Order: sequence, then C-alpha cells, then structure tokens
Amino acid sequence: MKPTAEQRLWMYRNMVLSRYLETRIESIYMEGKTPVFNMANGPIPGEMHLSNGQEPCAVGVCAHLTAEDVVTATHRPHHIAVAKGVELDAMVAEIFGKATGLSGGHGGHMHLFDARVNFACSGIVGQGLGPAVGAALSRKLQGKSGVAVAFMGEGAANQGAFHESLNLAAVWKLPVVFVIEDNGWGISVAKEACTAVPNNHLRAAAYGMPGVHVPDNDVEGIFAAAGEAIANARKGLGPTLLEIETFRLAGHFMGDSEDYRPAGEKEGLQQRDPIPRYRRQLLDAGLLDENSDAALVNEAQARVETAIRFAQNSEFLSPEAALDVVFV
Amino acid sequence: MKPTAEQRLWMYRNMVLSRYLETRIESIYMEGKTPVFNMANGPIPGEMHLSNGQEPCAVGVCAHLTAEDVVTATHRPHHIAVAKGVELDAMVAEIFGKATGLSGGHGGHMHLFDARVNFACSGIVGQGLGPAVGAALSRKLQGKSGVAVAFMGEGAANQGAFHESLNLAAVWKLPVVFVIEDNGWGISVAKEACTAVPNNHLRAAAYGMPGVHVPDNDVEGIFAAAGEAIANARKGLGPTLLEIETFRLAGHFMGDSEDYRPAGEKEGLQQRDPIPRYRRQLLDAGLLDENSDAALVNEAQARVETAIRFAQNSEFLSPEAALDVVFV
Amino acid sequence: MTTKKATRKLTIARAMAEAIAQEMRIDPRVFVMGEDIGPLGGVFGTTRGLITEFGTERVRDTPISETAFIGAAVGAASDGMRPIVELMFVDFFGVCMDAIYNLMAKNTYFSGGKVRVPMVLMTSTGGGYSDAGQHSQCLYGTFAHLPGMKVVVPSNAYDAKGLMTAAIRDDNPVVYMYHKSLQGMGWLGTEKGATVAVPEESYTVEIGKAAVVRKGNDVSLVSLGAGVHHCLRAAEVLQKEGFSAEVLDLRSLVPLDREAVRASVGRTGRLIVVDEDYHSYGVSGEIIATVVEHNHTCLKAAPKRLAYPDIPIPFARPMEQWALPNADKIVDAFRQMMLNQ
Amino acid sequence: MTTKKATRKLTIARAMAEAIAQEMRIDPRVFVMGEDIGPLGGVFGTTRGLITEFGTERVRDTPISETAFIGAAVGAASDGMRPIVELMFVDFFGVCMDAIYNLMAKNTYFSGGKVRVPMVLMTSTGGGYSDAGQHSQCLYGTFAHLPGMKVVVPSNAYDAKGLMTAAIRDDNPVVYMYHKSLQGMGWLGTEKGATVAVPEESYTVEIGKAAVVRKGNDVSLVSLGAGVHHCLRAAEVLQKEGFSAEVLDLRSLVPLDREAVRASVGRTGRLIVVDEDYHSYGVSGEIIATVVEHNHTCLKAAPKRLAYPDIPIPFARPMEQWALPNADKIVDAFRQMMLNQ
Ligand SMILES: Cc1ncc(C[n+]2csc(CCOP(=O)(O)OP(=O)(O)O)c2C)c(N)n1
Ligand SMILES: Cc1ncc(C[n+]2csc(CCOP(=O)(O)OP(=O)(O)O)c2C)c(N)n1
Ligand SMILES: [Mg+2]
Ligand SMILES: [Mg+2]
Repeated sequence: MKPTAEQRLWMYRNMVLSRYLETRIESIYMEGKTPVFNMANGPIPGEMHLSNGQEPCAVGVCAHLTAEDVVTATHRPHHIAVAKGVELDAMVAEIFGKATGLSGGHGGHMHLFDARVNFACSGIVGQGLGPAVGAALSRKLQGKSGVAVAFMGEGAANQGAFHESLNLAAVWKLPVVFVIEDNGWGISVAKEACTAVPNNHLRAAAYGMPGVHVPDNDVEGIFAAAGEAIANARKGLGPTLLEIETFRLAGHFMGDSEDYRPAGEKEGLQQRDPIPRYRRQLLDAGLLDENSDAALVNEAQARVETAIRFAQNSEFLSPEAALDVVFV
Repeated sequence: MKPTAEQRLWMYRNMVLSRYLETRIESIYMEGKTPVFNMANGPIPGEMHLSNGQEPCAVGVCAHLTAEDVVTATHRPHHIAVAKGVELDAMVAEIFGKATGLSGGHGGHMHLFDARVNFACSGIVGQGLGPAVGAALSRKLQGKSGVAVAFMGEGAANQGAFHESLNLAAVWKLPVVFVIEDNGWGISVAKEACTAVPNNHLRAAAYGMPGVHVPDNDVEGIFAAAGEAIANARKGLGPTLLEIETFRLAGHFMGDSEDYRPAGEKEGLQQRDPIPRYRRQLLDAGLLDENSDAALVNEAQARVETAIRFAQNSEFLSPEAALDVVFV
Repeated sequence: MTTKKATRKLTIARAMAEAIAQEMRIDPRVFVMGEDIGPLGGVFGTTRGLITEFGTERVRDTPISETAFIGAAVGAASDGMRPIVELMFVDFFGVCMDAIYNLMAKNTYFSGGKVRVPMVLMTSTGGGYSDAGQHSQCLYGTFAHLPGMKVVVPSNAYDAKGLMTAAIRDDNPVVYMYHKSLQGMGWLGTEKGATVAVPEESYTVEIGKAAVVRKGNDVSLVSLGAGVHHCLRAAEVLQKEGFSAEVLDLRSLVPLDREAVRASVGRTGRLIVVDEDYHSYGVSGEIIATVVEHNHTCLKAAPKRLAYPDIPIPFARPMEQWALPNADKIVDAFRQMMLNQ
Repeated sequence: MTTKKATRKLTIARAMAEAIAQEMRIDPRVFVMGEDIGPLGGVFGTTRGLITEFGTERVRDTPISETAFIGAAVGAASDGMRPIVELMFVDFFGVCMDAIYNLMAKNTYFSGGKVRVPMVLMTSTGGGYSDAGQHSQCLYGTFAHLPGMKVVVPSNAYDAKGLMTAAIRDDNPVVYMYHKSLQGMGWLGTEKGATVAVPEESYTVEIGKAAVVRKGNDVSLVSLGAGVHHCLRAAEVLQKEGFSAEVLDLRSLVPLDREAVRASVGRTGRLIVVDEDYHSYGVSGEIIATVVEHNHTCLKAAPKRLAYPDIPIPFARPMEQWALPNADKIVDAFRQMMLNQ
C-alpha cells in the first residue's frame, strides 16, 4: 500500500507538528526547573515523556484512521494524539493543567482523553489494550463501523494484559490492531534483557493472528503495514499485531540521565532522525521544495504557538473543582 | 525416552492410588449432602475438584522428579500431590480439615502444601506459575540442583500470569517446565471458545522455548516428553512448555451438572479411561498379571483407607487456632 | 407468569437475572461478559436464562482473562455500550484490579467528566461453606476505599433487583457485590430472609440510601449483605430480653449514607457494626468514625464491631465458623455493652 | 567513609540502599528484583550502587511483568531465599495484587505456618508533584486491610534503614511503603526532616512500634510517612499559639501499635489523624475507631481526620495541592476543635 501525495504530506506535516510541539513543551517544562531540577516546579509539573523520534509510528498508523476510529495510547501519547487529530489547543491546555484543557486539568499529560476523536490513554503499561478490544467489540455489537488501535511500547509486550487482550481479540475476531512502538528501551531496561523473543511480532503466532514487523522507523513502511492491518480489520478479518522498530531521541522522561545508553547510541540516533529523513524523501520526490517546506513548518509552528498561548492564557479550575466529576 | 519396568509400575501404581483416593473422597464428600446437596455440609465441605481421568499427566511428569524438585499445582491438585509423594495421611487429613493435616486445616483441598517434597498449590488460575519460576531461580542462585514444574489447566493459558511467567523463565533460562493439562474445559467453557490457537504448545514460540504437544492422554507419551523437558531443564537448557491432551471424567467440581457437555461426551470418555487402558498395556507387556494387579490395587486401597481412617480419627484444631500462623 | 406481584418470591440470583433481562429487553446497549455466564448461567446463577433469550452476541462467555474482559468492558462502556461483567469471586480481584480501579473507576475523572463508563461489575462475596482463603472473602472495604466506583451490597432479592436495575442505568461504574449465602443457589444453602417478594415489573432502588430494616431504640446494629440477617436474628433474641435493636442495612458503601447511620445512632446511643470483611482498615472502622467525628458524645457506650478477624480465611469448618460474625456474637456484644456501661 | 556515626545524614533512599547492601553482605540469600533497579539504581534510588557491588545475578532488572516477578519472589522465598522486590509505584498494584495478597500474604497461613515467605515488597507512595492519578496514590489502607503481610511506612532515614533491616530479617512478608517526597531524590524535592543522622552500622527498628516524635498534652496528631512532617510543622505553629501537640508516627500499619495511639489520646484527650491516603474505609477511620471502641469517653472533642478526599488524584497543581493534607489544615482543624468544644 503506497500513500498518495496528499497522505505523504499529511504524515510529514503531523510529524513536524508533533515534533515542534514537543520541542516547545520541552523548553517550557524546564522553566522553573533550573538550576535545581524538581519535577514539581514550573508551568508543566509532573512526569514528562516525550515521543520525539517515534513520530513515524503515529502518522503511519493514523493516516488510515478517521475520527470515529478508536485509539488508546500510553504514557507517551503526544505524537499519537496529534496524528489522531486531538484538539491541539485543549490538549496543550491539559498538559498545562488548565480549565480549558481536554479534561480541565483533572488528567494531565498521561491522561489525554478526547471523546470527539475517540482518543484515550493510560499511564499503566499495557492497560490500553483491554479498552481497545472493548471498543472494537462495541462497534461489532452496534453494527457500526470503525476500528480500534492500541499503541504500546515493546516493554508492554511482557505484561499480562498484552497476552489476554490479544487472545480475546483473536477469539472474537474483532476489528482491532495492536501496535508496538519498539524503541528498544523500557526506561533503562533494554528489550533484549527482558524479552524472550528477538522480535515481538513473532508473538502473534500465539494468537493465530498476523504479526508484521516494520524495520527502521520507516514512515512509508509503517503506512503500508498499518494500512493492510487496518483494512483487514475493517473487512472483518480480525486483529493484527504490528511491531514497529523506532527509537526515542530523548530520555524516558525528562530528567532521565540516560546513563544506561551505550556510548554513542544517542548521537547515532540523531543522525537517523526520521523527520529530516522524510523531508529529504519528499524533497527528492518533488512533493516538497524548500519554500513549501518552510511554509509547512511555519504553519505547524504557528499552530503550536497558538495552542501554547491559549494554554498559558487560560485559567486553572478552582482548587475545589478537584471534587467534581468523580461521578457524572 | 522409555520408562523402565519399575517406572511403568510406579506410574500405574500412583494412578491407581490417586483414583482410589478420589473415589473414596467422592463418596465421603457426598455424606451429609443428600438429599439436598449443600456444599457446606458433610465431613468434607467446600468445593471439590476431582482429577480423575487426568492421572497420566501427574505420573508421567512426576516420574522424573525427586522430593527436592519443586511442583506448583492448581485447584485440582490430588493426582499431582499423590505422584509428587505428598504425605498421604496428612494430605487426606488436610482435605478433612483436621489438626493432623498438612496445614492443620488452615488450607484445605485447594491449598495443599508439603514443604518436605516441595509441593504447593494455588486456587487462583495461573498463579502457580510465578512461584515455580521463582523456585527455579532460587535453585540457580543457590547453585543447588532441582527443577521446578508448574501445572495448569488449558484455561490458565489465557491468563496474564502465563505469559509473564513463561517470558521471565525464558529470559533468565531457568530450570522450569510448564505443564498444561488440557482437559478441553475451563468449567463450562470449551477450549475452542476461548483460545485463539488450536493448541497451546504453539504459544511456546512467543518465548523462544520448545513447545511439545502430547496427544491422547497417553501415559508413556507424557513420560517421554516430560523426561526430555526435565532433563533439558536440569542441563541448564532452560524451560519447556508441555501441553498434554487429557480429560476429566467428572464435572468441574462436585455438584456440577455438566449440562454444557455435548451429548455422549461423558460416556465416550469413560471408554477411554486411562487406568484400565494402561493396565491393559502393562498386562500385555507382561509386567502385570491378574494377581499382581489385584495385589497392587489392594495395596493402594489399603493405603487410602489407612489415610482416611487417620483423617477421620483425627481431631480438629481448636476454633481459636484460626488466629495462629498468620505470621510466624 | 401468573403469580401475583405482591407474593411472588425470588432468590437474589433470580432477581439479578431478571433485572438484567428486563434492561436488556429495553436497552440494546446492555450486554453481559464473564466466565461461565453463558449456557451455565453464571456459577452463582446471576445470568440464568439470558443466553437463551439474548444469544451469544450479548451474553458472552470469556476466556479466563479478567484483565482483558474487564478492560474491554471499560472500552465498550466508553464507546456507548452498557456492559455488565462478572468477576466470579471477588477474591480474584488481584488479577484484574488495574482494569477496575485505574481504568473503570478513574477514566471519567481523567477525562474531566467527558467520558462516561456506565458499567456494572458484579462479583460474589463471602464464606461460611468452607471454600477456604481464596474463595470466601468479602473485600467490601477494599473496593469502597478506592474512589470512582459506586459499591452496592444487597441483602435481599427486592433490593437486589432494584439495585441491579439502578446500577445498569447509572452512568457511573457500579461494583455490585452479592453474598453467596444469600444467593439462593441450592448447593450453597441460603439465608431464608434473602428470598423475598419481588415485583415483576422493573423498578430501581436508589444507590446510596441505607434502609432501616427494623426499628429500635436501644442499639443500632449496622451491617450489610449477609450481616443484616445476623442482625435481624440478634434483634429477635434481644427483643425477648426486653431490648429493642434497630437494624440498619447500608445497602450501598459508596456513596455511604452517613446521615442514616448518624440518625440511627443518634436515636439509640449505641452502635454495633457487623461486617464479614476483615476487621482493620475497613467498613467497621469507617462506620464508627463516621459517628464519632460528627458527635463524640452521642454514644452511651463504647461502640463495638464484629468483623472478620485479620486472618486469612481458614478451611476447616470449626475455625471458619468461629471466625465469622453471627447472631450470638451480636447478642453477646450487646450484653457486654450494657454491663460495661 | 569517614563521617562520624552520629552526624552523618542520609536520605531515605540512601538509607534503604545501605540497609539492603549490608544485609546482602552478610546473607547470601538476599537478592533484589524489580524494574530499573539494576544500573539505574531504582527510579527512587532504593538500590543505588547495589549492582556494582553484587552483580547482575543478585540485582536483577526484570521485564515489566509484576505478576511474574512478584510471584517468583514468593517462590524463591518459599525455597529458602530472602528476595526484595520493588513495585515501582504502589499505584501499579492492580496488575499484580493476586501475587501479593493471595500468594505472598497467605501461603504461610495456608501451609499451617510451615512455609515461610520472608520477602520484602518495597513500593513508592504519594503525590504532591503533579504526577496525576495513576502515579500519586498512597494506598496505605488498601494494603493494611488485607491480612498476612506486615506494612511499614518510614518517615525518616533512621527509621527507613532500621525498618528495612528488620523487614529483610523478618520471616514474614513485609510491604515497605516509602513516600516519594521523603526520598531525597533531587528531582522530586525533599522534605528536609526526612534526611537525618543514620548510624553506619547495621541496626533494626522494631516493626509494630509507633514513635512519639514530639511530646505534647493538648492534642494527639497521629500520622505516618510524609504526614508526620506536616504534623511536626503544625505542632510548631500551635506551640506559638500556646498549645502543645503530641505527634505520633505510626511507622507500622500492620501490626498497628494500638496501645501507643490509645495512650497518647488518653493523655491529650484530642485526636487528629493525618493521612495522605483516601479518606473513607482506610487508616483514618481505623485510628479513630481504635480509640473510641476502647474508651468512648476519653475524647474532649470530636476527633478529626485530614485525609485525601475520596477523589482520584487530579493533575493540575492547584487542585492537587488543595486536596493534600498540610500543616495549615492541621492547625485549622485544631482551632476548630477548640472552638466547638
Ligand atoms: C504496570 C506498570 N509497570 C511499570 C510502569 C512504570 N513504567 C512506565 S513507562 C515504563 C517503560 C515502558 O516501556 P515501553 O512499554 O517500552 O514504552 P516506552 O516508555 O519505551 O515508550 C515503565 C516500566 C507502569 N507505568 N506500569
Ligand atoms: C483468576 C481466576 N479466575 C477464575 C477462577 C475460577 N475458576 C476456577 S477453576 C476455573 C477453570 C480452570 O480451567 P482450567 O485452567 O482449564 O483448569 P481445569 O479446571 O480444567 O483443571 C475457573 C474459571 C479462578 N480460580 N481464578
Ligand atoms: Mg520502549
Ligand atoms: Mg481445563
């Protein structure tokens, strides 16, 4: 499956958008956190998991989805949220904890929910999978269209929820796709040190479902594999396990010293940054030139800046609002 | 791997012992439960999961184990306990809840623990697996010999603990063997209705470990496959997943109406009862004749009757002993 | 059915199944998942007959994969369905508590109230029939302690039906804890008082309202589920001794009807809490604290609690029965209270 | 090290790691498993330096498979080892609670006392730094409610080391709950009072004994972990107002030192419980019940509790900070108590 010109530009644009968003979040996150880094301080407190480097996974998959399809994401959700079309202003405001945020600040960066585009997260490793299976079941029972996609890291493939969810989806032949973003690390623990198979797509055999491995963080390879998996789900052919080789350019979370990385790993990764690489592909293909690229980047930056201003200018809910929305 | 004459007789003897034990438990269990079946009544109250039909799994595996090897069993533990050499008097007394029981009546039929032969159970599906992995790790760390064997039903292969435990054992290359007793049913739910693969041994591929399927509840087939798996574990070659096709002759627990079974299933199974079948094999092989068989059966019955008398004649702990042994 | 409405008695199991069936008839979003809830009708009879009427799409036997199917219920509920899932024994919560408390109970809050998770998690509780330490617990306090889920515990079939209907219609997750000894499954023996007249038509019992099931002036016996029946029996005995005990059936732990507790103890001046869940850090402490933090002088005697001791549940009948709350212990506790006063 | 014993201050993280290292040196059965406890030294520093000294066999990074590795610890402990396992955040208990409470906590009982399960489950608790609702809970009540495991909660490095050593040497399973805000990890900010002088040599702090960390006559402030420091600050303020507050650090929830609580409240006649865990069905209710069930007339005023409201933990700082207990709230509660008395 090959992306159209429009899809290629869409993917590139969303990668750029996600990256610039995270670049800005990264710097704002550090405000109030120097000289002493204390996670509790600054305009964006708490843990912060950046996804830069992993953008291809999000755009390659979400290029095939519409608002009605369901996505469950992880503790590292920004790139996926962007690609799924989560409302950017409200998302950034949520990351700041503001009243105008997706959830009024009740959730925060690990708990982005946008019902409009059927997007949800969980900060617990592996726990987005069950809900994705259930959303797919819901569609089947309602006779409505739509597929569900559950994103996870390669570390999550060793969690019990992975096994139970894939089995259940396969037994009931549900329209769901499981996407592993294999960045090689679960915090400081390397995949090889904790995973009994060289590649997690092999585990699809345990559920009689197709398992597909996409190497090299390759945007269009991901697009192709995801396209097939999602098309199969839509056709009623059941679930697929998709394993994508990717990498994180940053630490596990901000503040991570990354001492566990082998020497040179990080520098090597910077060389392989998927965004300049895809940009080059699109330039070579004549889909982009220096001007249109600059315009696209500017536009993305402007959208991000608007969202950040929106968030910064928004108020917090009153402290007592903490008591609200436990029940509806 | 072929059993010696001695091993063959040992396996037969233990199957007979287990079967007769359960036959007696079955009838004593019903005391006080007629005309109205109320689980709370009679000398053996509570749930009762009989293993008759599944004896080959226990003897075929345990024939390769010594007291120092570790076994974790399930809610359906009698045949395994017998084959592992759990002290029979104390085991039966525990099933009666008596002071002389393995645990003084604190445990009961689903919680048989005999540290002398490293035997334990859990009534939670799949939860014997982690402890077996840990026992194997313990042996490795202590530089002591001994393997661990975790028994489970085929239903347990859909529980998260299965996945996590097999992965962990494989990553750490531990001397542990996972044994699935596939009796085709998890209470009333057929394996096909809840398992995404036709056979669970295929799931070994998800952990890069050998997966072996033994068809037809065949004592010597089980012996051979288990022998190889256990030998490999002892040699430091890591874990194996062993799937044994077996069946339960009785209901899930006593009181089960078994309405969910297809018509004729039960009668068919009775025809395939593994004990008369193995008896015939041994008679044919000249290892047994009518006389020696009768003697063996008598001896087994006598051992069981002794154990039952021991249990019946034992006292209960005082009610207040409920407060003991929460902590040591 | 030709039985008269006012006289037809149902077991709790039948009342639950009836409530579910009635909601499934009027609301296509309602469906059921769990282990052995299909042809078997639920190990404790909660779904009996449903598969015949509604088929395998809406009444789904699951693999033994509680994390997956409870997680799936959360996903389905967020997507517009109203699933009912059964956790066969509450004792098994440990294999799936994340789906329950980090997803089911919190997603509404995390979404700022925008995502609703209208689902019912029904689960059996309680011992007394020698099913030992992994199949006999109540764990009321465990569930009630964690915010974001309502928790109801019926003591009779009327409440069971009405609370189930209310739970299904609630836009919030509801944990519905039914005690095995009240269920009306022949093989478990049944507390007679739990099988009561149940209207055929659909109705709700409001979640969060306790019920005074017996009026009295000398002591408030506060309990839930099976404990209510122990209290009622104790009240009978005490009446013969010339004392009138009020029995309060909490019915719902979340929300907790603190007003009802305070009002009752305010009237009687004496409090005995009866709870089959573990003693410490649970329901009994909360009820006592509820009273005294509001008014530390309303008590004529030190409050008492009869709860399950802080021990795993032993198998042997003499030990288990000794550890369980019962009417005799309540009567004794009251007598001691009067002596020491 | 050349620092003098009496003056060398350690953070709780260092105190924990030191206790573990000292036990590992003298006891080959002790080993550690968990996520990121190897080269990283534990996300909260609890195992820093261990892998260098003891190597990868005894300090084992695990897959993200809490059910398997905690279950494995139970198996290893039953087989003669003394494992220490880390559950990175207590909030994750839901993925592995069965291994914890149905195996670790009960196997000794199920075996009639014949199988020992000497293991330590250490886990981080608490919020205050905007880590939202799946990374900020305390869940003290959740663990303390379930029988079969000891539960300790240190408030300072001295206790942290001594309790860890005692926990490792205990033949029973011990849940060791350390509060992130006391840990002394730079990136989390640290309560200064938690970093105290710690002897270099090995010692134990008895599990099950509360400590009066400040003597007083007018009110008992009963707390644990981070709450102890709020209480101490409140006591300072109250002293300026002419009141003397006693601060009781529970240190251990199981066993609970009920005598110490009763003795303190017996002296002061007033009780405020401070707990960062959820309000209902938890620690605060239990402490209040402990006092009044023993003596309902010892209180001069209605007891109060400052606990986390029954809500999931919100991300936004204004909401989270508002919901947390702190010294000001304690002072206010005491003032109200005196007004209403
Ligand atoms: C059940 C559970 N265990 C542990 C954690 C702590 N934790 C958060 S992210 C993470 C690593 C996840 O690795 P992976 O799945 O590969 O995702 P990545 O961070 O690489 O995107 C861990 C261990 C958690 N959130 N949930
Ligand atoms: C986690 C968990 N879920 C459900 C149960 C209830 N239960 C007990 S045995 C059983 C069926 C087990 O099937 P299988 O693993 O095939 O073993 P079998 O009974 O056939 O020997 C179920 C569902 C349980 N004990 N633990
Ligand atoms: Mg990863
Ligand atoms: Mg089975």
